Amino acid sequence: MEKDKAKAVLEAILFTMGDSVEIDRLAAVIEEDKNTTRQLLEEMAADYQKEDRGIGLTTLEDAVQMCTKSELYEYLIKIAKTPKKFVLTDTLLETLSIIAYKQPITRLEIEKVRGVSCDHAVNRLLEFDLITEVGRMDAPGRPLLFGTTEQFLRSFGVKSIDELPELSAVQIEEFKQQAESEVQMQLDI
Amino acid sequence: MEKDKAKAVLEAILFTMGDSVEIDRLAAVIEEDKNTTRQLLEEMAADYQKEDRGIGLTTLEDAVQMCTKSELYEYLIKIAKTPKKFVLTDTLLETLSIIAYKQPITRLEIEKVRGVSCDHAVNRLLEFDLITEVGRMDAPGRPLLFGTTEQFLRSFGVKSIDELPELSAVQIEEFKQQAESEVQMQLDI
Amino acid sequence: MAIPVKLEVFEGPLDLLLHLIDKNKVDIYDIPIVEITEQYLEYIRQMETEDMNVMSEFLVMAATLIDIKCKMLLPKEVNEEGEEQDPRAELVEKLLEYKMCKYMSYELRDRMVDAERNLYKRPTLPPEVAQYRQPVDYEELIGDMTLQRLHEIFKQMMKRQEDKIDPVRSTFGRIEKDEIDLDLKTTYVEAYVRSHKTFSFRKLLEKQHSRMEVIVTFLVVLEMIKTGRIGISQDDIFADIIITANETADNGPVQLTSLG
Repeated sequence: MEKDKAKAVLEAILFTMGDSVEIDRLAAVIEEDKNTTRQLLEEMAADYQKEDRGIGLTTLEDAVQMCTKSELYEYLIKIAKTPKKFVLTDTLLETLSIIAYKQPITRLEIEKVRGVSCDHAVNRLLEFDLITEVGRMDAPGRPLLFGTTEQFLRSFGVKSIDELPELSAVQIEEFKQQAESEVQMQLDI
Repeated sequence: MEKDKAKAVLEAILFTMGDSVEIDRLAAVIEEDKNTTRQLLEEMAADYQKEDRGIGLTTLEDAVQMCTKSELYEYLIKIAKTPKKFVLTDTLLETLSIIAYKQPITRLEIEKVRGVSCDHAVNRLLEFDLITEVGRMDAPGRPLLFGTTEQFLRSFGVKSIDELPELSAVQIEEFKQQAESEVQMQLDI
Repeated sequence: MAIPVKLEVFEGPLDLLLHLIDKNKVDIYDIPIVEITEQYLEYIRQMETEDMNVMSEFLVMAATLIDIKCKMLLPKEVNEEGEEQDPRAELVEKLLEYKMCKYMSYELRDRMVDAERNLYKRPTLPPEVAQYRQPVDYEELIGDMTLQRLHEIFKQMMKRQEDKIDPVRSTFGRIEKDEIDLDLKTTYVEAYVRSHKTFSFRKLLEKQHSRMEVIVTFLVVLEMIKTGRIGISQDDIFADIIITANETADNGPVQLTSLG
């Protein structure tokens, strides 16, 4: 294989694999012998030494791996610490309210109320530690049940979930009647 | 930060993270403003164009991600596992393109264009993380609005939703004129 | 889902319609509505689907096509600017929009094939970085959200769920077919013709109590015209239609078998 092309292929493979790759396997892909491959890798490693490069190659026995230059390590920590904005979107709030008032509840039940899949929202709320897995439902597939956490109680200033205001049966009946009268109005027009 | 150093840091971060990183966060780490950071990334992208490089940068709205060059794909699949593909049926693709072009959009509006109900398709697209809820419409019943995700941009090689492939203005105009001259009707597309 | 294999070819009524327009090599802007409607109806007749949701979507379009077909037969409506309105305009617009969306979906598919050739890398964060969990700033996260507002949100959601149930239709039981006896109606109209000789069509219809009765009466009148039992005349478009008994015609019973 033409030299520049071979280097490009090696770089792409080492990048996408992330792990160490045996030089034999690399040689097979670029259709060169092991020595030539080794030489190409050495040339690449020399290129990576340049000031403006952030990656490098580590050779381990008969394998090679792409990695970050160790002197740049502090910046990796820095990026991990750059604050992400935490926001409770409408979707998250709606999902949270369903879990709070209907706990313990499965994903499927949440989806029934909202009418859309809720995986993303549930994962975010788990990440925020506002909800947690509280067990599994005794039903086919044993789906996970979710409930609110102590952090949720703390954040909303409640001592126990028993203190959550309830939707009474009366209120639900009221909703039904409201819905009916609204439709009736539309029919009358 | 010194320019070469900044580039090295950016390369190291993008390599390590693997995922897309918001330009804002990158700018914070190298302590430069967003424009300078964007410019540095562009210079890096130009360097990656060289024959002997195997990686490149993809822009996804206001974030950037490192990836392999597409022309090297056939060599890479000899050794790397191809990512799990999702199968997009015609229904899913049609629904997705309506959402992409008309976002934010409600289910009802999607159904109007396709003439068929879209619940199943919307749920599948949500599962594939190609679309997401973006809010609720300020209309009776407050219906959910949907829009595309970063995964959508990545999967379809679109840099930003402003850059979606378009029916050229000329083509649309041609369509319209044909129509109007033939049946003398006003089309409002 | 009980979608038959045959149906999978089409993504819905618009898709089927575009296919027919394409197959007939006709212009989308000048649809020969009679032929296309016939072909469309023929197709949905062959659809053996139990799924009422799928079927109803196709039936709605069938009704639209028939509606357009009827309008094409009537004098053209004129809009405020005095221009003639093509009854097909709305459908053409819908078809065009759908066609564009289909075109875009092909365009997207091509792009997906290209984009799949870019490979990415999973994160390889050093353990210290990977384990770092940014503390959630609950002050910022919760903001001015209160339990009361969370409760409001929940209430709204429950209300929306109730709204979704159509209080009228959800109480429907079986819908009983309102049978109108064709023979009885025939006897009735015959008697009416005999006793009135010359009368207004509108008057006859006004005596009917339901839409179904009006339709059956209309069918009986049509059949009587066909057999020559009655004649009709109309002075002007939209004027009342006058029905006159034809005394010379054979007085045998009206055959309605052909009405199906």
